[in-house]
Formats: sequence, C-alpha cells, structure tokens
Amino acid sequence: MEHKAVATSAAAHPAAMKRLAIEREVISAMQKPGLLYWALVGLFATGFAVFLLGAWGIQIAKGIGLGGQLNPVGWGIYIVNFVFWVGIAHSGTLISAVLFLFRSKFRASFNRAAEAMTVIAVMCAGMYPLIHLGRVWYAFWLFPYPNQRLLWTNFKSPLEWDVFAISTYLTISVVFFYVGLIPDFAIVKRYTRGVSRHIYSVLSLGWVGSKRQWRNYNMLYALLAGLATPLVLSVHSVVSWDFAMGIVPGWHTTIFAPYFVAGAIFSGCAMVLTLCIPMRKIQRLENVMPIEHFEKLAKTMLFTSMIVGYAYTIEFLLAYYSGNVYEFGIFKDRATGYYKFQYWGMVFCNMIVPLPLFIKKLRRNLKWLFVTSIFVNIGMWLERFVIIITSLAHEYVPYAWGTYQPRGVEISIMIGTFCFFFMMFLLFAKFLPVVAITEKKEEVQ
Amino acid sequence: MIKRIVDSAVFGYFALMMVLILLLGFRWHTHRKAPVQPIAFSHATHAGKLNLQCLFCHDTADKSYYAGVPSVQKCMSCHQAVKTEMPEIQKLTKYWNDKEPVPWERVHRIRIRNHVYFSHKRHIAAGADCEHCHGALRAMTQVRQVKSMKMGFCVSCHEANHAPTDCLICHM
Amino acid sequence: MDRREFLGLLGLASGASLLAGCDLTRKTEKLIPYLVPPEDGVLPGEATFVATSCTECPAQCGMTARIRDGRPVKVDGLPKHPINDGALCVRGQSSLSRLYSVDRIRQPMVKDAGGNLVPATWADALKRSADALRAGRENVLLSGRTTGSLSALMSDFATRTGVRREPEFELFSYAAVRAANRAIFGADVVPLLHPDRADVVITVGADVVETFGNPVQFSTLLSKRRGSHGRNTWFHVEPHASMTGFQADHRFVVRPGSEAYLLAYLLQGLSGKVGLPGGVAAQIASVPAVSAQQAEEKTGLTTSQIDELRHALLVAESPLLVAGSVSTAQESGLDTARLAALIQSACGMHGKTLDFAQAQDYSRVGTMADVERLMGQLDAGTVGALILFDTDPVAQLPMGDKFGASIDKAAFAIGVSDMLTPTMERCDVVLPLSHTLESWGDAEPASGVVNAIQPAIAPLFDTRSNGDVLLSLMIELGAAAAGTTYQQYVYDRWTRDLGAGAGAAMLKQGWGTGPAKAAGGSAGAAGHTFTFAQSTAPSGQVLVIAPSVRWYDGRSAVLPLLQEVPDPLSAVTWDSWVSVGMETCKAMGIEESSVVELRGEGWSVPLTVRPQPGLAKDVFVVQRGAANPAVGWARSGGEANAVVAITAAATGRKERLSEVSGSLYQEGRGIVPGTHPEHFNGDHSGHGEPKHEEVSFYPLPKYPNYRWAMAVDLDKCIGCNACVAACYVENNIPMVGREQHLRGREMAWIRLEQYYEKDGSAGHFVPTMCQHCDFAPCEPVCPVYATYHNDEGLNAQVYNRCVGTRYCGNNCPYKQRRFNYFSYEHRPYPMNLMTNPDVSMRGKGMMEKCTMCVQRIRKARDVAKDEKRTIREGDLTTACAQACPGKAIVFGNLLDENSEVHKWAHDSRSNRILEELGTSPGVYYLSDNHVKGNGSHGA
Amino acid sequence: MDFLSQHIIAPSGQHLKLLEFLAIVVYTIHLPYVGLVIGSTAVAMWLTFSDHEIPNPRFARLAEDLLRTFLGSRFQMLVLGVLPLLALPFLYGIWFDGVPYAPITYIMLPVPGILIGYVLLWLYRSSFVGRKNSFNRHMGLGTLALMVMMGSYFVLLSSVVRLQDPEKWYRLKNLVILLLNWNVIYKFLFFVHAAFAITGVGILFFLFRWSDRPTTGDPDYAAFVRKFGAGLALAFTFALPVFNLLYVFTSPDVVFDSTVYLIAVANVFVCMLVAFMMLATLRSPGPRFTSLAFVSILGVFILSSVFDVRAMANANREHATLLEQAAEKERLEREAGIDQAIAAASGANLGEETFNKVCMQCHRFNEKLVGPPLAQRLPSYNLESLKAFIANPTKKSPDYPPMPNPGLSAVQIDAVSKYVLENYKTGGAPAAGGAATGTAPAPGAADTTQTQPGVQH
Repeated sequence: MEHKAVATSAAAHPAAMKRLAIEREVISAMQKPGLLYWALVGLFATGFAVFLLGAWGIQIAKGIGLGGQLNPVGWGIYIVNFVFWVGIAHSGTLISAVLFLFRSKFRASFNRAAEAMTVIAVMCAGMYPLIHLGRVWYAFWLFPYPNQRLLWTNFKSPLEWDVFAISTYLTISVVFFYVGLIPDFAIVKRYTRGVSRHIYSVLSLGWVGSKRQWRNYNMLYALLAGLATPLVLSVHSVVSWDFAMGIVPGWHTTIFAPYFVAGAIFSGCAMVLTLCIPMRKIQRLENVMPIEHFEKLAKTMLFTSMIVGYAYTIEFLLAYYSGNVYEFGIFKDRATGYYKFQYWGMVFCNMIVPLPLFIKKLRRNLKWLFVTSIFVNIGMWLERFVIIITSLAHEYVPYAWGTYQPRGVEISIMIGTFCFFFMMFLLFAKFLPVVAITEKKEEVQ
Repeated sequence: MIKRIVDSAVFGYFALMMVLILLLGFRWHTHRKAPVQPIAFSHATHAGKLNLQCLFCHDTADKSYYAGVPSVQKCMSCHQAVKTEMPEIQKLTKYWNDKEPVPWERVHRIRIRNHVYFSHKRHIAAGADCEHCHGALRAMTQVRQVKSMKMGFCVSCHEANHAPTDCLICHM
Repeated sequence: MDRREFLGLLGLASGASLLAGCDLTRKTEKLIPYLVPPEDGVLPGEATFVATSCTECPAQCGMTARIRDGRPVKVDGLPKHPINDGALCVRGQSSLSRLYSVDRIRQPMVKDAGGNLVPATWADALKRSADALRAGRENVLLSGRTTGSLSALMSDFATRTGVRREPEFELFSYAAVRAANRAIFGADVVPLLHPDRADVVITVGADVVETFGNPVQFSTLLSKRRGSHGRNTWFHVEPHASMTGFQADHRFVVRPGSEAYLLAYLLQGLSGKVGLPGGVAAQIASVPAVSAQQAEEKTGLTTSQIDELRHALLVAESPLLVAGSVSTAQESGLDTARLAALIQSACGMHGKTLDFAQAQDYSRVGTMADVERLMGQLDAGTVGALILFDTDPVAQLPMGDKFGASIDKAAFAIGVSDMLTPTMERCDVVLPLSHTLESWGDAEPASGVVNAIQPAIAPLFDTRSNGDVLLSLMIELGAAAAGTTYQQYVYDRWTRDLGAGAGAAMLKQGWGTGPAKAAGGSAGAAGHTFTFAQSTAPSGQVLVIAPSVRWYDGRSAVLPLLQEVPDPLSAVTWDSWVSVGMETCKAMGIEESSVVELRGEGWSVPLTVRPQPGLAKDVFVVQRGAANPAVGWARSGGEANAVVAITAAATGRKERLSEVSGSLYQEGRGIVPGTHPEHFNGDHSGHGEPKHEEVSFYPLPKYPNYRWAMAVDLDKCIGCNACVAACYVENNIPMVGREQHLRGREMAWIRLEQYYEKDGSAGHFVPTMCQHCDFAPCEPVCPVYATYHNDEGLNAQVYNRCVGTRYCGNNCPYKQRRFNYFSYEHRPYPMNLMTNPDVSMRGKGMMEKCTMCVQRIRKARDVAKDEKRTIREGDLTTACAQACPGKAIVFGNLLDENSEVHKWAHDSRSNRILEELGTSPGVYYLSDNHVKGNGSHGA
Repeated sequence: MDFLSQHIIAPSGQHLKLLEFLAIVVYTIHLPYVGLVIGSTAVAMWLTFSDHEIPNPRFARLAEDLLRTFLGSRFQMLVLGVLPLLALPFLYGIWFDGVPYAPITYIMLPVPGILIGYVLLWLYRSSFVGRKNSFNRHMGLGTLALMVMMGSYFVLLSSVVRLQDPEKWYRLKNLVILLLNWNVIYKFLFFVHAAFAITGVGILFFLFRWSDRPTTGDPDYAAFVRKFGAGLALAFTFALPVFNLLYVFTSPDVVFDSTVYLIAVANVFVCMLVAFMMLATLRSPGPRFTSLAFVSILGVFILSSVFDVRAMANANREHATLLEQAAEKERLEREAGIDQAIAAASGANLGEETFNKVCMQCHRFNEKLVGPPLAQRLPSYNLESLKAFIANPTKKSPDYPPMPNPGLSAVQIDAVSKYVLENYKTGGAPAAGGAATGTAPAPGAADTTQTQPGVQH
C-alpha cells in the first residue's frame, strides 16, 4: 500500500523518480541474505569464539606469560592492535562528522559504512587494554568509583586518560551512528513485513518525517557532528600520549600527537576503501557510490601518507640532531637492528606504495586502490609495531635489552578480533541500509 | 494454552528468585557463621563472667605481631583443678594427656591474596581495644567474626586515630 | 627440655604462628596452639638466630641462621667471625636451598635384586653395611675433606673398625701449592692471605675472590684496602679470563703453561736481595736462567708489562704473591708453585702477608696420585667394602667414569650423601645425610678457629648427621657403645680441647679459638729440579677448566638457586657453555650460541659458545660443573689438569643459551658510574650532590624523618653475586627455571650488570636494583596507584592493587621491575619451607621489584617504637648489604648526617646512574678507582 | 538521644525481646498504611492528570474514590501515620543504650518532615474538588506532598536499615553518607514498589469488599477498577523479589542467620501468591480473593519488617548480651548494696559469701587447689596489701598459675579481705561451714561484728 503511494507520487516528478530509484537500490541490497552469506557470518562467528574468547580464556587461566612479553618489552602486539584499531576507527568519524561540517558531498556515499566501521573498530580496540592486563578480573579498578577501600585512580596516568578517551569515543560514535540511521529505519520499515517491521519501527522511534522532526533532527545531527569532530583529534592524541608521556627513547617526543592523528586518518581511509570497494561490487551500489568519491578518498589517503612519511624522516633527523645517544641508538636499531624488516616494510607500505596515486588513472582504478589500501593497512599495523616494540626492546640500559616475538596466543587473539570485525560488518551490510538513503536523496535536485 | 505458559513463566520467575535468595543466604550462612570448635570454649565465661584479661591467655598479643593461642599447658594450669567434672574439660584433659595440641578452628582469617601485615603488638601498644575489631568477645559463647575486616574498616579507623595511612604500613 | 624436642615443638607450632599473623603462603583453616610454650625469649612470629657453620665448600665460614616459625629462612655470615666477619659468598647464601632441596635423599636406600636403589629402613641399611664390613677383605673409607670433630671421629672409626682411611678426596686439593709450602716453609697448609697488609698484590692464576683459599676472607680483607682507604696495586696473571682477573688493577694474560717462566724471571730479579735465608738463596740459584725476551715470547706479555710487574715487586714494602688454581693445576704446576713459594720466602712474605699460623689444614687431603692408587686397588679387587663418605668423585674427577667402574669392582659400596649423586648411584647402600642445619658438629675453617655446628631445625626427612651416621655404623659393628650420640661426642671434644664449659660459649658465640698449629718456619728444604723448561706447555687451541664461583668444583651445581643466579662473567644461568675469545670467534666464524665440538685425546664434548671479552686467542674456558672432559691429571703437581691442548671445531648447529644479559658492552652509554661522558673532565670523580634538583619545575619530595637510600662502592664490589643470592632467599623471589630465562623473564630484584670494554681490557661489575628515585618514572604512569612514593623515600609497590598494565616496567629506565608472568607462589615441599614469612609471595599478574627490604625496615621500626625513638643507623641493613663479602653496599637514612650512606653519597666519587634523566635515584654509586675516564665507555 | 540514656536502666533479655516485638508491631501498623497513602496519592495524581489531558470520567471517579478511601480521616492519619513513628526512638533508644547513636539520631530526623507531609496531603485531598479551576495548585500540592513523604521515608528507612551495620556507625558523619549506600537504596526501592503493590491490591479490597462499595451497580466501572487494580498490583509484585534479592545481597554479612534468609524467601513466596491471585482476578469476570490478597500483601510488609528487626538483632547480638550482663551487674550491685546495708547494720557475711562464690573456685584455707592454701600465704599480707592484690593480681610464685582478676566491687574486696584475714588462722573452720552450707550464720560472725569497729578506729 505504501508502495503504491510512493509510486504514484513518484510518477508525478522525475526527481522523485530518481529518489525512489536510490531508495530501491539501497533497499534491494538488503534483500534476503543467501546461504553463502550465512556461511561467512558463521565462519567468522566461530573464529571469534575460538580464536579470541578461547585463547583469552586460556591466557586468563594460565597467565599473561603465554604471550611473548618479557622484561624490557612489557607491551606486545596487544597494544599494537589496540592502537591499530583505534586508528581504523578514526576515519569513520572524520568522514561522517568533519566532512559533514564541511558540507563535502562525497561523504554521503561512505559515511554510513564508515560510521559502522568506527563503532565496530572501537569495540575491537576496547577489548585489547583488557586482554593485555595481567589481572583482568580487577579491570574495574581502572574506573574511578567510590569504594569501601577509600581508594581512587591516578589521573596523572595516561592509561587513565585512555579509559575516558575510549569510552567517550565509543559512546559518541554509537549515538552518532544511530541518530544517522533513524530516518532510514523509517524508510526500511516501509519495505518490510512481520516481526522485522516491528523491530524497524521501534528503532525508527516513530519517525514520520514531519517538518518539525526534520528541523530538530538536523539540529541534533549538526550538534553531534560538532561534538564528534574534536574527538577525531583528541582521542588519538590521548592514545599517542600513552607513549609520548613515557620516558622511553623513541616514545618521548612531541610530534607524536599530530603524527598519530595523521596516521589514524590514513589507516582509516585505507580500511574504508578495503571495505567499500568489495561492498560496492557485491551489493551493486555503483550508482550510489560513484567513482569520483573513491578518488577523493584516495586523495585524502595520499595526503596523509605524505604527512606520515614526513614524520618518519623527521624523527630520524631529530634523533640524530639531538646528539642523544639513547635517542639515536633506538633509531639506528630500528633501521639496522633485529626489527629492520618490520621497519623497512612499514616505510615501503606507507611511503612508497601510495605514491602512484598521484596518477589520476590509478586513483580511479578501483582494483589498484583496493591493493594499495591493503598494503596501507599492513603498513600501519607495522608502524605501530615498530613504534611500540622496538623502542622498548632497546632502552637505556644495554644489559636489559631484549627481543620480543609474538607467540601463539597473541596471534590467535589478533585473528579473533579480525573475525569479530568482519562478522559485525557483514551483519551491518545486510541488516542496515549501507548508504544514508535520505542524504543521497537530498543530493537529487 | 497461553494461560498455562504464562502461569509456568510466572512461577518459574518467582521460584528462581527464591532459589537465588536461598543460595545467597546459604553462602553467607556458611561464610560467617561461628565455626564449631573441638572444645566448646566460651569467651563469655572466661572473659565475661570471670573477667579474665585478654592478655592473660593471648599473652603474646602485646609482644609479637601474633596474638598467640594459649598453650594447652596454660589451659591445664587452671583446669587441672577447676570444673574437672565437665565433659568439655575432660576433652581438654584428654588432649593434654595425649600430648596433642587442640586443633582450634580459625575464626578470623585474613584472606590469602591480600598481602597485608598486621601486628597485634603495635595496635595494643597504641591502645587499641581488642573488642573494636573482634566484636564483644565478653558476650560471645561461640566466637564469630563480627567486623568485616575489609580494607575500608582498617583505613577509616586509621584515619580516625591519625594512624599512618601509607600503604606500606600494612601492605607488602 | 632437650633442644631437639624443643625444635620439634617449634616445628609443630610453626603452623600456628604462620597462620597467626597473616599467612600469605598457605590457606588453612586450623589454628594450632603450642602444647607447651617454648622457653623464654622465643616468641611465635619473632625471629631467633642460631650460630653454626657453612659447609657448602671447604672454606667453612661461620654462619648464622635466622629461624622463623621453627625453620631457618635465611643464612648469613656470622658477625665478628675471625674468618669471614659477617659476610657470606654466593654459595653460602644458596646453601639454604640445599637444606630444602627437593632432590634430597629422604631415607636410606639399598640396591635391590634388579640393581636399582630402593627405599629401606635404617636398621636394614646399617645391617647390610655392617655385614659387608665384617666380610673380611680390607675395607676402605674415602671421604671429602673433613675437619674438627668429624675428622677425629673418622679416625676413631678407622682405628676401631679396622677400616683403612684413604687420604681425603678434594678436586681442589692444592697439591702443588702444599708440596711447595712443605718444601720451602715446611708446612703442608694453604696459608691465609693478607691483602690488607700488602701494598702490592700479585696473584698468578689463583682466583682469590672466587674459590682459592677462603675467598670471602680475602674479599673482606681486600676491602680494607679499597674504596676511600686508598688502594693497593693488584696484578693478576692468568691464561684465561676470570672474575678475579677483572677485579685486579692490571690483568696480564699469559700463554697457558708459561707462568713458570714469568715467575722464574721475577725471581732472578730478587736474587740480588740481601738477607735471604740460605736455603732459599741456594734454591734460587738452582732455578734455570730465564732471559727477558725468553720470558716475553713464552708468556706473550710485553716488555713494559713484565718490567712493570718486576719493578712493582722490587719496590714493594710488603708484597703478596700467590700462585694457584689453573696455574698450578698443570704439568709445570709444581714448578710454578715452588717458584711462587721461593719468591714469597725471598720477599719475606711469611708471617707478614702470608699467615701460616691461621691456615687451612689440608694435610689429610690426598693428591690425584692417591686417587689413582685407590683405583688400582679397586680394580685389583683387593677392596672389600668401600665407604664413600659425602664425596662425589664420579662427577668431579676428570676420569670419573673410570672411577665409577672401579667402584663397581669393590665387593660392596656404602655411600653416604645428601643427594643421589652419580657416585651414590653406583653404591649398594646409600645412607642419607642430614644437612648441616639439622646436625650437631663443628668445623675448623683455619687452624685455631673452631666453628660450632648446631641444629636450626629438626631433620626434615629420615636422615642422620654425618657424625651420627659414622657412630651408628660403629654401634652396628659393636665398635661403640649403643646410644652414643655425635652431639655428646662433640661436646666432650670441646670440653677436652677448648676447656670446660666451652660448649655453652661455643653455642652462644658460634665459634671458639682452638689450639693454633705451630706456624711452619722457613725450612728451605732440599733442592728440586725445575722441569718447566723441558715440559711442553700446550700450544695451539687450549682448554682451560676454571673453578666456578657458583659451583666451586661442581658440587653446588645441583642447587637450583645457583643455576638461577647468573655467572658473573658470562651472565649465563641454566646452561653449560664454553667461553671463547672474540678473536677466536672471528677466526672460527662462530658467534653467540653456536655449538662447538671440543676434542682432546679420547674425549670430545659439544658445548654452546658464549663470547667472552678479554680472553686470549685460541683459549677456551669451561667451568667445573658445566662440563667434565676426561683430561687426566698433572703428574708433577698431582692436581686435576686444568689446562689441556684441544682441537675445537664448529658444528654449525646453534642452541640458545639461557643468559640474562642484553649486551656485554655499554654501547657508548656510560652506564658504569665514572665512565659516563659527562664525567670525563680529566678526573673521573663524580659529584656528591644531586644536580637536577635545583632546576626542577616540580616540588621537591619532602621526607620528614627518613630517606632510605643505598650506596654501592664499585671499588669494593668484586662482582661475586652473593647479593643476588641473598636477595633471592630473603624476598622469596621465585626461581623460574631455564624456559623462562630463555624468554627473558628472570625475576631477580638485584642483578650484577657486567660491562666489558670492547677490547676486553677491562670489565666492570655494577650491582643494580630498583633505584627508588625521587622522581620515579614508574609512579605517574600507574593508573591505580599500585606504585607510589612514600614519605620515607621508598618507591612502594602494592602488590594486590596491581592490575598488571606493565606500564611501570616499560617506563623504568633502569628496567628493574619484574612481572609475574605466571603463578610462582606454590613451591613443592620442602622448598615451600624456605619462604620467608615476613615477605608475601607475589601472585600471577603482579609487578614486583626491590623493596629495599621493607620488611626489615618494618621490623626495625617496631623495635624503635618500643623504645620510643626513631630508627637509628645500624638498626637494620638490607639482605644484599649484609651478604656482601666486599662490604661494598651500605644502606641507611640519607637524612642522618652521620650515617654511612650519607657520607658515601657525598663522597667525591659518588655518582648516580642515568642521573641526567632527572630521576634523582636513591642509590649512589662510588666509581671504581681504577676506572680511567678515557674511552672506557666502550663503543 | 543522650537524654534518653540517663533515664534508661539496662534492659534484661526478655525486655529486649519485647522491644523487638514492639518494633515489628509498629512497622506492621505503620508501613502498610504509609504505603497505601503514598501509592494512592501517586496513582490518583496520575489519573487526575490523564483525565485533565483527555477527559475520562472513569479516571476522575477512581481518583476521587482513592482519595476518599485511602487518605481517610485525620484520625487515621494520627493513629496509623504519626503515633507509631514516635514510638520508634524510644524502642531503639533503649535497645541501643550506650552505643554511638548516629543511626538513631537520623530516625528522629524525618518525623517533622512526615508531619508536614500529612498536612500537605490533607490540603491536596481537600483541593481535589476544586481542581478544575486551580489545577496546577492541586497537582503542585500533590507533588510536594509526595516528595516530602518519599524523602522523609527514605531517611527513616535508611537509618533503620543502617542499624544492621554497626561496623559503619562511626562513619555516618552526615546524611549523604547515610543515604549513599546500596543496601539502603534497595530497601527504599523495595518499599516504594511494595507501596504501589499494596495500593493495587488495596483498590480491589477497599472498593469491592470494604464497607461502602462505590463499585456496586456500575459493572463497567467495576471491571475497569478490577483490571486497573489487579494490573497495578501484578506489575509491582513482579518487581518486588528483584529488590528483595538485591537488598539481601547488599546486607552486611553479620545480619544473617538461618531464620533471616528463610524470611526473605518466604517474602518472595508471598509475592508469588499475590501475583497469582492478581492473575486470576484479571482473568475472571469478577473480583476474586481480594481479602486474601490484601492479607498476603500485608504479609509482605510484616515479613520484611520481621526481616529488618531480626537482622538488627543479629547484627547487635553481642551488644544485647552486654546489656543483659549490665542488667545482671546492676542487679548484683543493688543486692550488694543491700548486703552492705545489712552488713553495716548487723555485720552479716558479705565477705564470706563472696569468698564462697568467687574465691573458693581456686582457693581453700589449708589445702592446695589451683591456688595456694591461704593459710600458708596470708601471713605475708596485711589488709591493704591484700586488697591491692585482689584488686589487681600479679604472678607471685612459679608453682601456681597467675591469679586472674576476680572483678569484685570495692565493697566485696574490702569485705572478703577482712573475712579471710580474720579466719585463716582459725584453720578456716567457718570457711568449711560456709563451703558446706552457703549462708549459714557462722559462729564466728558475732565476733567479727564486734571486732569490726576495732579495726576501723
């Protein structure tokens, strides 16, 4: 019945016709999932259960020592992954919030996917600080709450800042994500029947699209965007301070905050591409995700890649210039020492690989973009590895130097998080409109 | 049909609640109930009625960090003559004759994992009252743990009496 | 009440007081009271001390055991003891873990039909042995070195039961040295060395701070001439690289087997000296002439070096020269020893820097010749029952397996030991020994000094003290009245030798002065033909089997603690390795952790390589106990051969060594105080006052009463690791084993960082622990205040508040924080008895580190409060400071103007490690006097 | 509350039991009524509001009925609402004689608040009729009344609940600390939900069973009321066990013994009964077991108050025993006083009695028991030194255990010292007599009376 109503109204105006087309396209991407889809979801779900939950359980029972951490290197790839995922999360907020404030059009194609990615990635990131704790069953001590012990937490500690940064970030991005979805839920509702219809209608909070609702909605959305934007800078700066606040040579530098933020956006864009390019293909969203928008994304990536590259070089310069034996020692070791492969791998992936994007043809070539994005993801992971591990491995006292290799449980948990990430994203892709329908419609004149 | 489902659901819910409370209660019941001692020794009689001083039996409380359980010999020093006809005292005499120590049940146990050091000596030297922590022993026929002995309990008393609250004072 | 019974009761009561305060080691429900309260002065939960003697090695220092809850939880040197003066070496500190070792024999054992040892009763075991002894053929008793009453009892045993007592077996028998002393000074002893009286010390091969003579005594005396007392010059001549060598001011590396040439050359320089004893002059004359360049090319030293040495010896007021260890344990060893003795006599060291009156009595100890003779008899089958009394030749002898085979030839072998050593495995009956801390007895560390040995705990297992074992054998044989106890025997002997009532005094003081042996006069005995000119010194690749500071002659390698504590030179913990010089490594194309095959005639052993700076080319060093190649023994001297020609071949295999050092060099960082670039302004003196505080933005820490601080005098530190072992025992530090060491997770709270110069010219040993910084980087980063700074300057760690983020560990520039990666709380019986109840066992997932022995501070405060005063200097010291044989560590209150630590901290040599970071550490290091500023910061 | 403690003589065991019983009674009378009042007011306000938004005669009518029925007369308010309150301080004042009074102080605090609350309620009720033209005033009054009542009862309940946690008393420096406590909060939530539940059941009971039935003769209004009441009751009865559980969970461990948690279980059980009754009522055409339901819901209140009182008693078990001992002691002292009077008058044998009662446990005159024979020791004592020794014994000889402090009053010490000092020479003949026949007037007694003045002057 609604169908007909829409149809007739559409028949009247061609613009309405276009809008309807968009609507249909996005909705059709949500039609009944096939067997393959469920198989994939199941696969990832089991992966999550076995690799992450299972391994973590064993680690809690046996002790953190199952990992590869040792005396100089107290933080293994758990923290690497933590920073990596927080980084991924960033572009979500960037694309949706910042670009929204800048009124840049191309965001509409990605923002939904990006936001979803943000939420999921923050979840992944949030797990790691817990996983890496020696006594996770006392993790609640990290939160300041009145207790019979009359104890308080140490607000001087960067880790404490982290607790707040991450939780804030999760809250904001979830709210932002959901608010963005409300009108679309209302649309999706119209196309569904039975129980799911009920669910969607509840989720849409009785959205009817009246003028008043739209006015309030836009106001709220703008406000949230305004709230979220500073987080893009603040959260990852705080994360970078986890390291910059330490006196570990290789960590203790002022360029970390901007350097990390740029890196975060860089990796975030890469991950968006990695996710959206296949999605576009599979769910046939060619019209709602035009190639130009991918190109714009590629440009952002190229730009940030160069910022990061600059940071890499300047670090060396500073270390050399400082004449500080510890500082320069660590950088020499990065380039030539035990971890040189990781280091040069990082340089290759993050500095060299993106360079061809200067060529317009390649920017517009989705296959090329996809490969590049994969490389960048790997490169950014390596960057975190290099920053965290190598610095700790070669600190002040030579007697206490050591080498770290990740061990079974750590790898397994890492795989587990990726399973979790893809599982969640698959669910998102089928059960929520992957593109902001209403905004797309607005584009139509 | 619906009716039956609803009824059983309601019943299930309440039943669950009852079971939970029972479990809770049971847990606490076992947790803090006064343990059954091998000899029904009454503090009410000795500390209360006879008004024996705590240090009379727990004689190392003011000398060592350990309050000291009175030696069987000490019990016998009086009970070789006093109330020898009572069955409980005869139990005691039996232990003494078998040259076995009395296996008292612990009442106040500081839990294993909490890495604290507590010195009875220092607290008595500071003029702390035994019963402030151990409850009104003069009134207990069967000793039980009255105070939680949690950290908050210690800290607030330390603060109240301007005792040091540096972690290392107790923790190690 | 008899003491044993009392101890029994204490043992029983231990349960009680353990639970009483706060039992952190064991959960338990029962509250066990005393049956009868112990005698006055013993309070449950308060420590008592028992004075006894250490028997981990033949030096037998005076030892005191701290008893908590009826079990010894810590051993330390006996204060004011004439030999070791309150210090104890790494072996002594670890000897407690022998008492509580899980490998101890727990009851008598006898061989069953199948030929494997099975548990048995004492009655059975004794009966079998007695029957064997009665069997008629000649019975032989072979024991390790014994002194005092035990030795006397053994002679009684021999005479009464007709058992022939063989010369005692010690791998380090000092045979050559003794022979020389017998010849030159007419005393078959190892004299006490007096570095404190010497202005020039020359040690040829003798590892005087590791195993030679009494290393603890040497270090203690040496420290009198170190640090701020000015310093004597010390030359060390050795073919290999030893810890002792790196302690000396000048370390001369000579070609193996060429020491004799050097000494002979030196001796010639002395021949002009007037007033030499006649005999000596004659002897000197008989020494084959050695020209300067002959000496040079043989020894491989430079002219300047030799001249420096010669000059030093000539001008010295009262020199001290001693040769021994690897230098005498070789073919030309006897010559070396004799030459050394001649020089000693010529320079008149006798009675001045060499004290023969207070010497170690080795007269009953045989040489390798005796061992071989015994093997001959055994093989001939003339021996009936062979009693192997607390000795382990099979494991220690170079030809151990051959000896083992000979044991089997004996009709019956009776083993007496505390652990199931290879020797014991070949015995038909094994009688378990109690540990010294469970026994009565005495020991004679040096003539004239007698240590009491008294039980600190009732025997853990069904074992008997060494004396009681002998007595029970005698009783079984009817050679002694039933019911005689060793305790009584010892008492009587004391009363006889030391006068009536001496027993009580002994037990109280722990030692007594016995009848001193007559100091051997200068005998200048008959001539001796020096053969070193003819004897062929090994050339090409040479293997040096050096004594181990951790394992002595290998006997202590069974103690897990001594495996966990790293070797001071190589930082290797749980593995066997061969040290190889850098040049050799380059030449052979091998490196760290590659396996080489060492081949001699008739034997070959694969070992993992550990590069060792300062080691000469083609010299390979293996420590006793790490490997035992069948290298035979030096005919001339009669000591087990320590220097042999070998051929080494790289196998190409690689095996990771469990070692705890990240780098052997400072990598240009000037960690070692006095070698930091900042301090290279001509003089290498530090600056007493902390620098950064004046310019700090942060409020300076306020310390109302105390600022606990520590000062380490690197000039006195000899790098022996005793502090490490002491810390392990005092603070219940878990022994995590090889696996975890390979993963870099050692738990030591204090460690001995060794840094070599790239050219191997010098080695520095820096004991480092948590520096308790005023501005500790670990503190602000902990999210839950598990670590914080208390108002006594301690960097506190609250274990049960720790959630295990490990950020503090990351942020500690000194890397002194240790994380419990697994749960190490639960130790197997009887190891769990070793836990010190004053210190809690840290649980899984907690960070831990040096607490500056906060439990001792707490105890001291307790006492002080009772006396209504503040803690005074001398009320307490930390375990490491207490153990240090060099007296190199002091601990105390920095705010107290006249405290030792305050004086040291404001000494001109005082530095603090990584001070430029602004951490303002609470541990001060007094730089080593002989560290020259120039370029010794490696790289 | 200190002024109380001056007028209090230590209560004996039975006395305390009585006090506990009284407390239960008070709660049983008071709390259900308060519950009804608060609940009905809230419901009435909601109904009025909805009626005001979208006019709905049923709502208006029900609201009116509620107000008329439940807020009742001033007399009700006074008897059920106020008087019981005033009893509480006295009950607890006696019970907790000689302990830090923190919680009890707070018990007094809400009383004025509650009084104001009733006044407001009264105003609210009377303004119901004229609500059409002064709606805001009407609702405002209601809201204010509710807030005041709720607040006051929050304080009251929390202070009563806190009586179960003596360990924390000296920490209760101010109201905030008193109120910021999970145990307290759950208790209050439990109470509120119980209030609405009883209101629900009450609607059924009072509008269908109670004297004048407003529901008669209007079937669909009756149906509406039935559904409304039953629904309300059902909903809140469901919530009750949850808060019960949380309350039990957060109570300090000391309060527990088997009875206490069985009571908690019983409480849930009763809730279940009510729930099923309400279900039945919803399903059936007409109201069913309304009175039974009302009685059971009362049971909920009774049980929970029994729980609290038992818990309080458990937590302060030792304190009670101390009080009993104090009472005992007072009694003894009174008697001692009498004895002394008699002694002063006719020189009776307080000394001898005390000796027989206390000292004879360990001492005889000339045989060795736990303590040494007095005949052998006493020559070394004079009256003063003996008194000093008895007042504060110290270890004298190695062969005997140290003498514990017998804890006698000065009078007794004086008497018993005189007694033994005079009698041990005579081989304790009277002592033997005393030992045999407690208070038989000993032959020596006369002499002692004569000698006594001699001793004094």
